Amino acid sequence: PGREAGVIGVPAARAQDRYKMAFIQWQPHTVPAAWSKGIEEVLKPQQVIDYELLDGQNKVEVQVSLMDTLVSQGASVIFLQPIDSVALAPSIAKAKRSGVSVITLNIDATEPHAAHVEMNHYYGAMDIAKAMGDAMGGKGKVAILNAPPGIIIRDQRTNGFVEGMKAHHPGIEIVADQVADWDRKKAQDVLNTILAAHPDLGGAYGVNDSMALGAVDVAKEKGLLGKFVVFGNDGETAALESIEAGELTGTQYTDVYQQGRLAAAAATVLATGAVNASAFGQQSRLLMPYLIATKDNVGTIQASQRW
Amino acid sequence: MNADAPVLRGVGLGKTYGNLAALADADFTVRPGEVRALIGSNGAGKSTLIKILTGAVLPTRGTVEIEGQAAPLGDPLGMIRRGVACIYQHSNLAPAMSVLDNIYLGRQPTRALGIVDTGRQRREALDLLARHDIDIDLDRPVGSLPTVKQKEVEILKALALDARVILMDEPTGWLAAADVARLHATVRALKARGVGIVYISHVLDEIFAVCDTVTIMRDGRIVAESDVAAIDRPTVVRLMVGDKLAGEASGAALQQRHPRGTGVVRMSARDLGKRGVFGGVSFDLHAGEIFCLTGLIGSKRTELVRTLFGSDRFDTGTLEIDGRPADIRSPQSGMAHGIGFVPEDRHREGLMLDMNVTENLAMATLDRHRRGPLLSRGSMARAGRQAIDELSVRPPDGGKLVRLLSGGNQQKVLVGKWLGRNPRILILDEPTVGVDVGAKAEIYAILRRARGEGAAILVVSSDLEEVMTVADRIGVMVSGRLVATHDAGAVTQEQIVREIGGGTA
Amino acid sequence: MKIRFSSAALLLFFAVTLAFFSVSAPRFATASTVENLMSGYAFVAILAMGQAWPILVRGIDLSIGAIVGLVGMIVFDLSLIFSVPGYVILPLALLAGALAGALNGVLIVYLHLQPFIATLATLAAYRGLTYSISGRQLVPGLTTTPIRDPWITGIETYFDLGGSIGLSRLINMPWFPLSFFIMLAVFALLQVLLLATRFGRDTCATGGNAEAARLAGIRVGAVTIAAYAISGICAAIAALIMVARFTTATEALGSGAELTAIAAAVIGGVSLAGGVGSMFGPAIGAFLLGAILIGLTLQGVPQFVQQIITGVILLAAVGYDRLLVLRRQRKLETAATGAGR
Amino acid sequence: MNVAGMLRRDGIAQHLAPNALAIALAIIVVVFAVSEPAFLTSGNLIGIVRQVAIIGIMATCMTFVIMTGGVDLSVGPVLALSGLASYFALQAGMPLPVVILAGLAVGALVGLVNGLIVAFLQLPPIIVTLAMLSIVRGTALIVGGPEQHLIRNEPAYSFIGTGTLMGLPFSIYIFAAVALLMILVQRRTPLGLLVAAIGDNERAAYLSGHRIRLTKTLVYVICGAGAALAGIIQSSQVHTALATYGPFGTELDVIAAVVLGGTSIMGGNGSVARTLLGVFFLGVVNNGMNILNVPIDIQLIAKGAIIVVALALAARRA
Ligand SMILES: Nc1ncnc2c1ncn2[C@@H]1O[C@H](COP(=O)(O)OP(=O)(O)OP(=O)(O)O)[C@@H](O)[C@H]1O
Ligand SMILES: Nc1ncnc2c1ncn2[C@@H]1O[C@H](COP(=O)(O)OP(=O)(O)OP(=O)(O)O)[C@@H](O)[C@H]1O
Ligand SMILES: [Mg+2]
Ligand SMILES: [Mg+2]
Repeated sequence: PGREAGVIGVPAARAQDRYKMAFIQWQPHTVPAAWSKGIEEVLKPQQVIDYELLDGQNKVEVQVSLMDTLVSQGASVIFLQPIDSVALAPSIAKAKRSGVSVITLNIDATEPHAAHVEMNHYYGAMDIAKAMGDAMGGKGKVAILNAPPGIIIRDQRTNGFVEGMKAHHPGIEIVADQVADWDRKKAQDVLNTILAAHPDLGGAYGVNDSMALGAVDVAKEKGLLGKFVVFGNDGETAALESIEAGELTGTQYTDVYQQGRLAAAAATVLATGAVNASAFGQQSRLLMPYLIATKDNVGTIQASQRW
Repeated sequence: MNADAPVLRGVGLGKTYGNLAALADADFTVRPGEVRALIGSNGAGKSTLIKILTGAVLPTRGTVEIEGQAAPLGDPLGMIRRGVACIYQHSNLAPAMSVLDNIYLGRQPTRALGIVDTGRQRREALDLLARHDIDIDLDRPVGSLPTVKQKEVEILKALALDARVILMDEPTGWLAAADVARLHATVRALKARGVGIVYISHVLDEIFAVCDTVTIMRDGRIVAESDVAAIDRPTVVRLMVGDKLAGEASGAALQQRHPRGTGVVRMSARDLGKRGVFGGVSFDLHAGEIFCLTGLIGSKRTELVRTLFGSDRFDTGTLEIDGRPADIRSPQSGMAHGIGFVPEDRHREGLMLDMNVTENLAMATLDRHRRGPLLSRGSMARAGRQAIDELSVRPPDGGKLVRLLSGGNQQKVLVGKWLGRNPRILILDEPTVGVDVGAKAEIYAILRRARGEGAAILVVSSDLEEVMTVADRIGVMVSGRLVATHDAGAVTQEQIVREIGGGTA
Repeated sequence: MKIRFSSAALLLFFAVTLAFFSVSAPRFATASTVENLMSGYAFVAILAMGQAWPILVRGIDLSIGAIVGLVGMIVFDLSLIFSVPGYVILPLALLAGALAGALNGVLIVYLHLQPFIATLATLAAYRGLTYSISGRQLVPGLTTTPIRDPWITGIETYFDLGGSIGLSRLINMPWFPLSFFIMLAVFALLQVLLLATRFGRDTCATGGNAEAARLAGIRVGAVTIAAYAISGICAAIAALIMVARFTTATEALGSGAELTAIAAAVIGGVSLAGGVGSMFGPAIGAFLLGAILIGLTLQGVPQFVQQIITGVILLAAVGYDRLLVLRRQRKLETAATGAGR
Repeated sequence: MNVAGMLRRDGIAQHLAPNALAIALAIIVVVFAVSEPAFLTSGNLIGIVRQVAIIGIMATCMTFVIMTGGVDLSVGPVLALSGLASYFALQAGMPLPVVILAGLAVGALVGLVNGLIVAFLQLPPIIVTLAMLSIVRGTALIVGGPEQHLIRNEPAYSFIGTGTLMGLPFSIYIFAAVALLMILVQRRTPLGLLVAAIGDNERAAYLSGHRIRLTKTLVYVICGAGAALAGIIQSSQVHTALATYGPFGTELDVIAAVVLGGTSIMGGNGSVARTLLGVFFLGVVNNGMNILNVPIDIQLIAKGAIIVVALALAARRA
């Protein structure tokens, strides 16, 4: 499908010397919002590029439909934060056939494409497990405040954390793994409940920062601050501030702006440098360094790197 | 009595709801070619008995036999297959579906793969209409038809079955005299074909006109059975309602008439018209009189009185209340002018079926039960108890859901709801449909009392007996025009009948 | 008559929407947009048509999204873990959908539960079941393994109808996805079932007045269960189309689909009061929602504004329908009374 | 005497159905308590009330809407938008009452729009409020963006959600107050009766001289304001305002509580008190499964099954 559309579409749009780029995010959230900011920073000054942010509504089918729409619109580059690696692959293949370059953010797709910018969730979560175990002295009980299945990041982070604990701190027991829907309020409720069953709980890992901050709220209320170890994931401003305030123990931080900028730079080359996506024999891969931010090193994160 | 073997027989039937015995130990038979009247006051258990026989209700006790064979209980389809048809008391139609589909509900003739044979369905339906002399648009959604037309659809639905027994639960409610006569012709024709018929009605004239035998029920029990020829009216009434009430019922007609009441004009309509519906309607309604509007079904009496109350608008003419022009645009403003309105269709427009009796009775008088911002349940309950007593609602339980009351008792609740307001002008549209003789007498008495207190009362009724009983003045409507008004004492029923029929041809 | 009328009105609204976007949205009136609409919303249309059945019997089915997820995961497991061939998977998937739907019906009929809460409970349960049987969690490598069974991926085949009949030489014709034809087949089947068969009449009767239907000897319980089973089967078909399109199933597949389907059905004139509706309306309703989303995206309307406009158009669609109904009622009234009946 | 006695007992039988849910609730409480003694600790029990407060407030306020035969799907985004409104009011340095009013006003306004469209244009509530869900979410995202807005150093505002009074979280008092108020309104005011009457037979209620449109509009306003209050509490509890709070599914949780309490989704009779029972039922089930660390898949299946069984019992008794 769309073979003709591809041939006709992209050149038609480009004939006007304008380049259309769009970012299909997973759902409205701080992380994609920061990416989008980073992307815009690079793209806006180049006045021949039209950029927009599109919402995947946390549904694979919406992302796929948006991909189709962008392809038929003759976009030159699509930034994509896929909900699933496989599910978006056919769309990416279709985009490639139409000469549209796809750059994935954070989650790779099984279909090779122009570029992939990522912070590794699996290893990141392993490192969190290690740091967390260290902070707890290698023993005790922890709980995972998790997201519901259905998005791949969740699986990677959970698996990484569980494996990491097994590898680095076999003395630590994961006594609860409960779903709190990415949500701070739900995380408060869930952790409160878990604490009732395990008053000796030593720490909690929130699969994103919001849930971790929810755990911090509970610790604060119960006067456990300092004794209770809480780790998050992502490294948004609120989390970093909380670390500085001595509440949150740590989080996996990555410079999401930078991630966006890198993606945008790659996109510019792909679009204006007349480099066709299919010209790449192999997909380029930009691995973002990450940092397990704790009180010790959080100061090294500059204000401009905070999102 | 008929010597044939009964076609339908109930033995020892009983039904209790909670602790209320709606029906107790009833033995009931219908023979081929017999028209059996089933009568009794409201809540006596007639509908319950009928519903057990059709399988609509599962009896607590007893058995049902068809031609000597035990029939399944609580299985409507099984009973239909065995040739039992029923015209239920309350509408049992799917409002959004066409008349045609409703007549054949669940039994459309089909071809292969369950595809409906619409051609055959329509042919059969048209044939049915022709045979029973009924005129109805087969493609209209039933819900858009007036109540009486819906009743006709119900009748057609039962007739279409070619049943061996037809149970008719108040088939003539809302029907006008001419339609009643037509139905009676149909009943006689069915009887001639050997169909057994059970006929429920509160209008004793009908019983004496078409029925062969009569079964009388009271408080859930069968109290008497007889050939119609062997019994007279007063006896029937006494058996139905007991001695005391029977006296009241027979006394009802002997009241004095007050044409033009106190002489003060409460409501004055001049040249009222609604495009395409009615027109040129002028009349005065006086304080202290009961003015009855009668006419054929479809003569637009309902439409007219609705505009008086404000639930519809008229588009020409003027309306004055107490000598001042009244601009009535909604029921609220109608009520602000002191009008009360008992609508025709208790289920569609009158009652909250899933609320209890007390609440329904208070529905039009909530402002009276207000204490500051709060609602006084106590005052509601008191008013409710009083109304229940006055109208002898059975069972006398204000907490009972209206849905669970018998049809006639529902109607009493509806009337009571408006009487409770003591409106200065009370409009009632077919107020006694489905109400038993005793309660009818009570309602009439209450109307008279309200009249005595100076209320102006406008009654729409198709029941000439009722009109002749209760009216001080009579208006006759034909095709949306008020063709004549009479003082009730100065006119005969025959003349009214002539006038009613006169306009149509 | 009523059904035909309101469908025509909706079609008009749909046409106006298309015309509007064709004029205002760049590249909306192209073959590839039509292609997107067909392949991206055929399954929504199927879900909406399925949803119409529970609504017709005066219920609602909130569990269809979860059934989509469940059937999707069953297909995933059968294909990737058990290597069952596709031609076996297809009927099994439909069966699973039918059973899941029928269970809803059974809960409603035999346990007398309100449809809303019964299907909300099964929504949770089916989603939970999807999680537990998820091959992605049980067999780690499968997360990145696409389904390659041609019987399943074949559903995502496209046909160059325009090319084969030579029309493509004149205008730019879209390629028709197989899923669109599946949708047409489902539509034809269900439309005949609803409008021409006794079962269809019984369904409307059950929804219009369940007590009347019961007393007329209609097996109200069986009809209700069948209606929910149809909804389940449609969800299964939608799941197959989605799995074919994505070459995988996620645990969250189909979540939220119920509200879209309900919206499409109600826009399509299926009355929540039961007993009134057709298959045509829901299908058009689904494509209307799709056209709006695609059109707004092509117009470059910012995503958040899109949500607002979508809401407004939704209101406009039902408002327009309401207006027509009112006007027709008035006309009917004057006509009926004018005839002097 | 025996007739009256009979009737009274009949009445009791009629009222047994709603009690089945209470019985079911008692049973699951016992089951949880036996399998995990910590469930019955006062801390956890208070925790449950705190946890259900937000859904509970929305559900009690939604009950009237559902009783009139309507539904409000837009409560989730309203919760988010009112949090944002309060946040911006805080930013502008307004005094606390104004801040709270700002939040409530947003909710009441959305409710007003819902109500006016449903009542005066007579469009189906499910579609109207679905459209409004979309519109309000879009508005919230435009107003607030996808970022979190931190509420720092606002002790008075934070007290709403996190403060304690006499050993109990303050949010519980708010919940209790709203619940009591709504129960009072339902049982002791004309509005309460009217709402049921409209749901039962709107036409008859109109012909009884009641202001149907006004009443319908009002119930949506109440519902919107309830959602807004929930939004204020939530934003105060999590110290942030965010446009995506009250995500998809929130409205279903709220409606589930109402319907579980025995109010028919088709309108008519219903009870705020029984809605509360529904709220606690769901809250206890969630809490119990969390405390037993039941995995999410089994949790969902069990939740579905428990709801079905509890309601089936209720239906049987009736
Ligand atoms: N479902 C029910 N639940 C409880 N009580 C009921 C139910 N149905 C009927 N009843 C009661 O059973 C009694 C008999 O009712 P039934 O409808 O048979 O009376 P009826 O003789 O047909 O009266 P009417 O002439 O008014 O129609 C009444 O007291 C009624 O309130
Ligand atoms: N098309 C329709 N849709 C809905 N209601 C209707 C329709 N036609 C008539 N009605 C209602 O049905 C009732 C009876 O209508 P009908 O045409 O028989 O006039 P009527 O003369 O007022 O009846 P009657 O004289 O028997 O009281 C009225 O309440 C009328 O409003
Ligand atoms: Mg009866
Ligand atoms: Mg009439």
